[in-house]
Amino acid sequence: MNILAAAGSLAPATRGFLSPTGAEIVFVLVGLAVLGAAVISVGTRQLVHAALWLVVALGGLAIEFLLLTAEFVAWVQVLIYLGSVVVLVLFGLMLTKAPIGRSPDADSGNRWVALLVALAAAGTLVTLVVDAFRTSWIDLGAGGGSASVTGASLFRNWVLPFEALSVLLLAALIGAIVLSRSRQAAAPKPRAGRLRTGKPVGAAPAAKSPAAQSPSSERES
Amino acid sequence: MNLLDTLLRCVAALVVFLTFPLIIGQTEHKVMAHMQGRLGPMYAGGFHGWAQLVADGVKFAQKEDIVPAGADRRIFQLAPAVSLLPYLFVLLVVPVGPHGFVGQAVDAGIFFVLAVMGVGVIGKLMAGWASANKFSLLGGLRTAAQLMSYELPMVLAAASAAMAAGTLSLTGIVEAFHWWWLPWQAIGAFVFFTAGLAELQRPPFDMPVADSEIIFGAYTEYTGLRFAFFLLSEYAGILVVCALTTVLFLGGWHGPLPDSLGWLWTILKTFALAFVVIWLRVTYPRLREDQLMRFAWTVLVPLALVQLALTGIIKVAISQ
Amino acid sequence: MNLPGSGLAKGLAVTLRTMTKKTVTAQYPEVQPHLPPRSRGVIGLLEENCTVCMLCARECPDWCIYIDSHKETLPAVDPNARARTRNVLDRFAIDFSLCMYCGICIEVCPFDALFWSPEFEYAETDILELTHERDKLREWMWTVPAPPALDPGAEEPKEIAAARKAADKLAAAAGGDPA
Amino acid sequence: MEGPLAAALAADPAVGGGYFDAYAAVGLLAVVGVLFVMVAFTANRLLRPAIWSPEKLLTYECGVDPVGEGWAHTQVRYYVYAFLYVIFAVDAIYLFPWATVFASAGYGMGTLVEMFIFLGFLAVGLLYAWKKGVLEWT
Repeated sequence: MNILAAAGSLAPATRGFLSPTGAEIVFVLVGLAVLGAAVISVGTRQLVHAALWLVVALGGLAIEFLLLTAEFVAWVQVLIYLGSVVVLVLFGLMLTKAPIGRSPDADSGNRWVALLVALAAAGTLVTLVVDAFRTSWIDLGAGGGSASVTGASLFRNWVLPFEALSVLLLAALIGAIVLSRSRQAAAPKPRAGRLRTGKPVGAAPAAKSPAAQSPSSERES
Repeated sequence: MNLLDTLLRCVAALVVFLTFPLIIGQTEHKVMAHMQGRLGPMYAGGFHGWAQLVADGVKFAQKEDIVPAGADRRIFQLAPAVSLLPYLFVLLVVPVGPHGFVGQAVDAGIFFVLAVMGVGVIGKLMAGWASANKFSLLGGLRTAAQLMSYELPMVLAAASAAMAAGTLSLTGIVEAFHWWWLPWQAIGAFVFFTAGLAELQRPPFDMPVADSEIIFGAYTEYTGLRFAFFLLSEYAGILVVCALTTVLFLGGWHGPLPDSLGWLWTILKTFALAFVVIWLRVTYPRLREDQLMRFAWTVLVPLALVQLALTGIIKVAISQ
Repeated sequence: MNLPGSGLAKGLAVTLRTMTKKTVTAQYPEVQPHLPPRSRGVIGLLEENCTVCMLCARECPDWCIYIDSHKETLPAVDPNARARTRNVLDRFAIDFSLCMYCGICIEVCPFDALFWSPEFEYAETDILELTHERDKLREWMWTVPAPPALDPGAEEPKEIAAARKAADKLAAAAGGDPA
Repeated sequence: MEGPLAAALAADPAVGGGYFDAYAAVGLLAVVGVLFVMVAFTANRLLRPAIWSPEKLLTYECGVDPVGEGWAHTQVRYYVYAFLYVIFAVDAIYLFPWATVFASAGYGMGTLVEMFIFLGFLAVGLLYAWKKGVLEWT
C-alpha cells in the first residue's frame, strides 16, 4: 500500500512531539492495549484464550490503521484477520482437542529461546523504523488510504504483483485440497448404500434414496 | 458536528436497534401464526397481543442466569455481546433518506459493514466452545462453517453493487441507483439476500440450530438475558440484512414520492423484505447440512461470479 | 412443463393463501368450545343408583376406582320375614390421574350409576387432588346432557318397550273384563 | 497531494473532511453499545434470582445424564470450508478497490481484463475444488 506516496514527501518535522493531538494519544493507548493483548496471547496456557486474545490484538491493530487514515487496510484487517484467519485458527483448535481450562502441555521448553528471538526481531524492527524516519513528520491527509486511492495505485502501478497474487492463491487452494483429500483417500470409501440395500451403488434409485444418504449425514456428527 | 449531535445519533441508532427487531419479531409471531391457520399471541397488551415481545423481554430479564459447571465462565458470558454488537454498528451507517439522513456516513460504507458483520461469527464460536457441551460445540462449528461459506457470495454480490455505483459509500450507492439496476443486479440481489438469510441461520438455513439434531446448537446452554441477546441478534440481523439489500439493490429511498418522504420508502422496502424472510421460514423445510454447504459453493458463488462479470462488462460499456 | 423453481413458488403460494383465510384457532376461555355429542370429559356418579356391586372397580383396567361400603340391616317389613341387609356406599372415588377414559366402568354398570359428562375443566395443581370423591362426582351428574334423540325409525328402547307391553296388557285386561 | 491522487479524491465526494469525525462517531457508538450491555446485565443481576443446584449446572443433553466430556469428534470437512473461505476472501477484497476505479477514465477495458484474469484463476480454483469433490459430501 502506498500511503507514504499518498501523503507526500517526508518533510522534516515542523511540529513538535510534545503537543500530541487526540488521535495521537488514542494511537498510543490502543498501541499499549495491543501490546498487552499480544503478550497475554503468547503467555496464556489456555489454547482458545490465546486465539481470542489474538482477536483483541488484531482488532486493536485495525483501530491503529484507522487512526493512520488507512481506512481500507483497517477493514481488510477486520474482514480477513478477524473474520476468517482467526476463525480458521479457532476452528482448528476446536476440531482438535482444545480443553476448557489450562493445557499442561501448552508450554514449550524453548520458551526462553523464543523470547530471545522475539526480542531480537522487535529490536531490529524498532531500530529500522526509528532510523528510517527519525523526526520526520508525515502529514496524513484524510482519505489517503481509502479504497479508491488504493485501487488507483494498485491498478496503475502494481498490476503484476496483483496478478501474481492470484496465482499464489490458486496454489494455496490446490495445496489445501490435495492435503485434505490425501487423508480421506486413505480411509475406506463410504459404502453404506451397497451394504444396506444389497444393490450396487450405481443403481440410481438406491443411491438417491434418503435411506442410502442418511448414514453419511450421521457420520458427520 | 459536535459531541451532542453525535451522541444523539448513536442513541438513535441504539433505539432503532432495540425497537425495530421487536416489531419484526411481533410481525413474525402474527404472520407465521396466520400462515399456519393460527392466531398467534392474543393477550399481552390487550389488542392482538401487541406487547407479547415486551412481556418476553421482561420475563427474560427476570430469569436466572445459569452458567454450566464445566463451562469457561468468562467466554460463555461474553459471547452473546460479541455476537450482538456488530449489528449495532451496521445500523449506524445505513442511509435512511436523502440529504444526510443517516446515523453516520462512513466512506468505506459497504466494506465497513461486511467487515463488522464478519466479527459476529467469533461470538458464536465462543458460545459453542465455552458451553462445554458436545452439541453446542458441533453447533458452533456448523455455524462458523455456514457463516464463512455464505459470507463469500455475500461479499461478491456486494462488490457487484459497489462496481455498479463506482463507490463503496452506502449513500453513494443509493444516489447512483437507477431503476434499470433492478434487472441488471437481479442475480446479485438474489445472492445477497439468500446469503444474508443463511448468515442469520434462519430457516430454511437453520441447520446449526436444528433442534431435532443438536438441541439448539451453540445456544443450548444459555438462559435468561444472555439467551435473549442471541435472539435479539437474530432479529437485529434480519433488520440489517433487509436494510442492506434495500440500500444496495432496491434503491433505498428512491420511489414515486418527494425526496422528503424518502425515509418512508427505505423503511417500507426493509419491512417488505422482512416479511419475505418470515414467509420463507414458514414455507420451506430445513436444508440438510451437506445441501446447505453445497448450495453456497456450487450455486451462490458461481452466480455471484456471473453477476460480477455482467456488472463489469456493462459498466465499462456504459462509461465508454 | 414444469419450470425450475415452480414447486418453490407453489409452496409460497400455499402459505400466502392460508394467511388470508380465516384461522381455525378456538379462543377457549373467552369462547366456549363446541363439543360433539358423547364427548368424554369426566365421569359422573348417580350414587342413588349405585348398589356397590363393585363391577366398575373390578373391570377398570387402571384400578382407578375406589369404593368403600358397609352393610346395613333393614328391619323386616313382615314380622315373619327375615331382616334384610343392604349395601351402603361410604366412599366412591375416581383417580383421574390414572383414568384413561376408556369408559368400561360406564358400560359395565348394570344400574346406570355412571355417566359421561362433557365437563373438562377440572385441572388441579397437585396430582393428588385429581382423585375426586363422591360429592364431586355427584355434582358432575348435573352436567350430563340428556341422551341424544334416537334416529328416526329406530327400535324403541327396551325399557320403554317393556313398559308399553305391560301397559297394553293392563289395558287389554281392563277392556276384556266387561266382555 | 497532487496529480491523479488528488483527482481521485476529488472525484469521490464521500472522501475527505469528516474522516476522523465519522470514526469518532463509530467509536462513540462502541462506547454506547458496551454501556448498553453493561447496564442490561447489571439490571439483570439485580432482578434475577440465583438459586443454583448441581443439577441445574449440569450439561444439557436432552435430559439424560451427560456422557463423557464436552467435546466430540467432528468432520474435517468444516475445516476445509473455512480454509476455502480464507483464500476466496483474500481474493474478494481486491474487488472493492477495483470497483471504485475500474470504470473511471484511464482504466476501462485493460483493468477489466486484468480483473477477469484474476477472477479466472480463482474460478479455476473453485472448479478444481468442485471436481475433486470437496464441495460435496457424499
